[in-house]
Amino acid sequence: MKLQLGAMVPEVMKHLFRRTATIQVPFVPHPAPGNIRGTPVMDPLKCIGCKRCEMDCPAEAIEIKKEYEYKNEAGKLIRRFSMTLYVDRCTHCSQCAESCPVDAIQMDQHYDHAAYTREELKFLYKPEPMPVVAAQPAAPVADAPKA
Amino acid sequence: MSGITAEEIKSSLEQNLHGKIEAVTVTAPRRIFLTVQPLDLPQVARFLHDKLGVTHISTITGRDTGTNVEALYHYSKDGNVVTVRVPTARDNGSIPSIISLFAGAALYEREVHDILGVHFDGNGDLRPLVLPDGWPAGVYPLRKDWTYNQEDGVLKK
Amino acid sequence: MSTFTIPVGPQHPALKEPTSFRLEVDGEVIVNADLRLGYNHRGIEKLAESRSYIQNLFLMERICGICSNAHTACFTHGVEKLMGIEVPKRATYIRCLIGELERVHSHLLWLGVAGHEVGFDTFFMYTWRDRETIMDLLELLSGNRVHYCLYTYGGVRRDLDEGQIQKCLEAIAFLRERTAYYLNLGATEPTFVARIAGVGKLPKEKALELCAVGPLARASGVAVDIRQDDPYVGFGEYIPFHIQTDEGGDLLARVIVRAKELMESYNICEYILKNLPAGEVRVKAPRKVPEGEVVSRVEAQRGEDIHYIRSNGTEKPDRVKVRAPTLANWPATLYMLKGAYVADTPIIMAGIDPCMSCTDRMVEIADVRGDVKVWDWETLRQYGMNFHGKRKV
Amino acid sequence: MEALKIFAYLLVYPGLLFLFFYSTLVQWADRKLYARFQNRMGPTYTGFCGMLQPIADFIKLMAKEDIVPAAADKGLFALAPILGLASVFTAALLLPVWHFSANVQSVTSFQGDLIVIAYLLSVPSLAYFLAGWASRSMFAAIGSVRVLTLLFSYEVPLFLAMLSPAVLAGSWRMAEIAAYYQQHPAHILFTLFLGFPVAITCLQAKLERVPFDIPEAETEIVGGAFTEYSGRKLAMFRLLIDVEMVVGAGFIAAIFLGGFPGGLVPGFVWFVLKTLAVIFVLCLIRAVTGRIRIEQMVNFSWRFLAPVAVIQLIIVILMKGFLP
Repeated sequence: MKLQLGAMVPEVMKHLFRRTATIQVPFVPHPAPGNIRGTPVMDPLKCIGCKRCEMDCPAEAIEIKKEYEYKNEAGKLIRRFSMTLYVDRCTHCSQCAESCPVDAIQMDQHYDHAAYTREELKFLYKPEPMPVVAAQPAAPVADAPKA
Repeated sequence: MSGITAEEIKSSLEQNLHGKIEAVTVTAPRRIFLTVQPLDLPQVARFLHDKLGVTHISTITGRDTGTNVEALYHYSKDGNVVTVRVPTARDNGSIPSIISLFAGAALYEREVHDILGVHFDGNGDLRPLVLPDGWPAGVYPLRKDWTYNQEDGVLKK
Repeated sequence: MSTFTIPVGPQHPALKEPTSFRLEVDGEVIVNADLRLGYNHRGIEKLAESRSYIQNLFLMERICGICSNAHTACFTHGVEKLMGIEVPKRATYIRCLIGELERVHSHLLWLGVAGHEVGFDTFFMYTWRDRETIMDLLELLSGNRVHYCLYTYGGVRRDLDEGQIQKCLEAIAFLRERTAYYLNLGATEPTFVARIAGVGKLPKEKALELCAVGPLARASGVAVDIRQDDPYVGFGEYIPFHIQTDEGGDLLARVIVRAKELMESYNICEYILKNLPAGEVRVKAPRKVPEGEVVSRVEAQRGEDIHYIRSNGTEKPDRVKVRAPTLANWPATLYMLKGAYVADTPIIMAGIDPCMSCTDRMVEIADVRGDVKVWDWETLRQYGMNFHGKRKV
Repeated sequence: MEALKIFAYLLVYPGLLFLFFYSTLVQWADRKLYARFQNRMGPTYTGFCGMLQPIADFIKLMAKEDIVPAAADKGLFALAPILGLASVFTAALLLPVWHFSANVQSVTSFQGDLIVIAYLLSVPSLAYFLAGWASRSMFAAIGSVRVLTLLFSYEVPLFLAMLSPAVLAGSWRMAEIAAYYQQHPAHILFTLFLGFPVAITCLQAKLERVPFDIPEAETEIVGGAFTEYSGRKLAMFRLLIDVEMVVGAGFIAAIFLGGFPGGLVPGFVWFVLKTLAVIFVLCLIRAVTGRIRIEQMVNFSWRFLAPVAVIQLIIVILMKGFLP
């Protein structure tokens, strides 16, 4: 091919008056595509405590602990588990959501986690305190810091 | 896809290197495994290089079987991978080097020497390649009896 | 005149990842080169022996950020052979698609890096801008820009829908046009051509002798490509593929081979997107793998990626050996460096598209559940103040 | 009154104060243009459109720790940036910007100031060489050798290119050359097509910018002569490069583009416009090329630049014979 001095001049001159390809993140929000794999969110009411997520997590970022067990009015034994998610280790692979046999873990859309300490990156999902009287279980509370 | 097939390689090896090689099997399409004693390796490598026209060695895998150490030479020809298994002793094990035939194998031999302690006779350059400076001599991380916890602080002077 | 030694690395602006070269130079000419690896050794092979197959799936992906899919693919193909499961056809199409998209992003990245190494930063900026298209596409298809996590035993984890296929086709049409422009530009801009034509010559015999792989070997006229020689995910069988080679043997040939491979990848992607069969995308896979050993090969962007996997009938592998293409190309690089100008070092090194993370795989691993040493903000600040206080600055 | 004028000339315009702020502005313009050529944003946050970014960078560098290598020649190491900076500031005073009239000679405008400014503009290259040599570092040593090789390759074509306007105007004084062009605006065309491109190319090499940033090629020899520099001294070098860019652009504008006529205010406007035009061209060259090797540079300048400059000179001499 023939050499051509300044072969890129037309291209750069054209772009001098174009909108830039870069944007000022984080001052201008950069939307992620809808199906990005975010952070795992756990529903303590659904968890059956099989610990499959803990076993399969490649980063060992999940810890499942039994919180309490009680018999409800119908006499059924109910166990409740909490999940500690170490987001600093989490690789956002969504294997936990896939391994979970009861779909207690879902992936949300958060991906930008930053904090000054590791403590802030420890998300705890735990059930409501054990009902004193065996009543209807209340809605779960995700004790996660707001991202 | 063209060229020599795995079965042809197998029969050629069996005819010409009778007694030198053991357990020639075709485990999957284009995959041949065979076992060779260390001292017969140069002859087998020469046969592969000169007669079968193998020029490419993909890598050398070192493996600790628990009782001994084996090096697996993965030669490649026309899409076939000829894996030559060379067992050797765990302590002071040594295998003749093949770098005179396959110059590209020099780094692989260094790596296996690093992590498993197999000595390659004829390779003059067996300096550490992947392990850090100051790694203690005689400690081979890929052996089964080496665990991370036991070697905690191994690099501290 | 006596020679003196220049250390290039472990930290050097030309090296995006740590490795160490010692160049003996006589004036501006290199007379000898030596190599030291291991700065990125993370012990992945050892680690893999203590992880289950499912965990290893993600571990393999993290060998390298650029060829993450290639390593997972290689590992998964091997383990699936051991398990003896057949992957649905739609899943192999999607696997092939993601592999080719990854090749596109890697080659565009390489073009940019090549420009940067010879000081042609505008070229770098434009190629990387267009590479964003493919990154966005990968994010759309898999949920992440770099670690796609799309492979799983028995298939893929996500399916494609009609809207995604349309977006892919649009992006590929755009990139095809841009790649043609870059190919033209790379071969006509005088300063760029002056730096790459005739530089880093690797004759065909040497490429064969030093066991070079991938685009490096193909640019020297050696027609090796695992996609042709040892087909996987349907290459040559139901997905058409043509090997791209060049006889030049220099850096210009490497640029041309990579640009031609980009075009070939676009063809493959378009074929897949237009001929995607219907059906399941995954089948169930067992957790335990029967005893056996397997050698699995994949054509990564940088060349032949080979995994040796040995299972012992449990949930964890007995031995996983990974040989990434970059390691295979180092002997050829050392050969090319001898006799080259110091000024050409970066571009020669970049010419093989080196990836240190791939090359090195081992370092001490702290048990993550244990006592992790944490430097918090205040300690760091104090440390800095003490450090400078002592030096009276 | 005269003393005040001289004082203002030295310290305000075109002296220290103006040069400092204008060179930061020029750096900003260069960065912004370069970014826009590459479809990026460039400096954005500091000041209006990031205009204060170079000043912020300068202040930041000044505040950074100043490390002197243990093996370095400490005196020379500290002297090099000051030497370079002093010479470019002096060179700036010779630019025919303000109270020059073509008839009156003064201490800043005399027969032969063309040669003096060319030599003053060569001193920074020597300062780079000394800086690299005094650092006692492998990369700096290679960088400083490359600085000298580069100096020998671009200096001769630059001087030859400078000669043409001087011959055309029949004077070694920049003010008179500028005045000559102002009287005969059409004569700019004689030197615009051959001499001016050669001079611009050489200026690009003098400023060590792509494609001639061989001495400080980042990906090859880290930072070249500046590898070991940090803190205040590096800040001085950075300022030096910017000021050199302004002075170089002003110099080219004075002898090829007709100077800065019209007294203080119009002269100032002309100065800004013409230097910015030169810098736009420099920036464009930087954006569309890659770095060449040192031996390619030597080849290029002796095989191409020097002959073109000689042809230009011959044309001018012939024209001089035919012109009234």
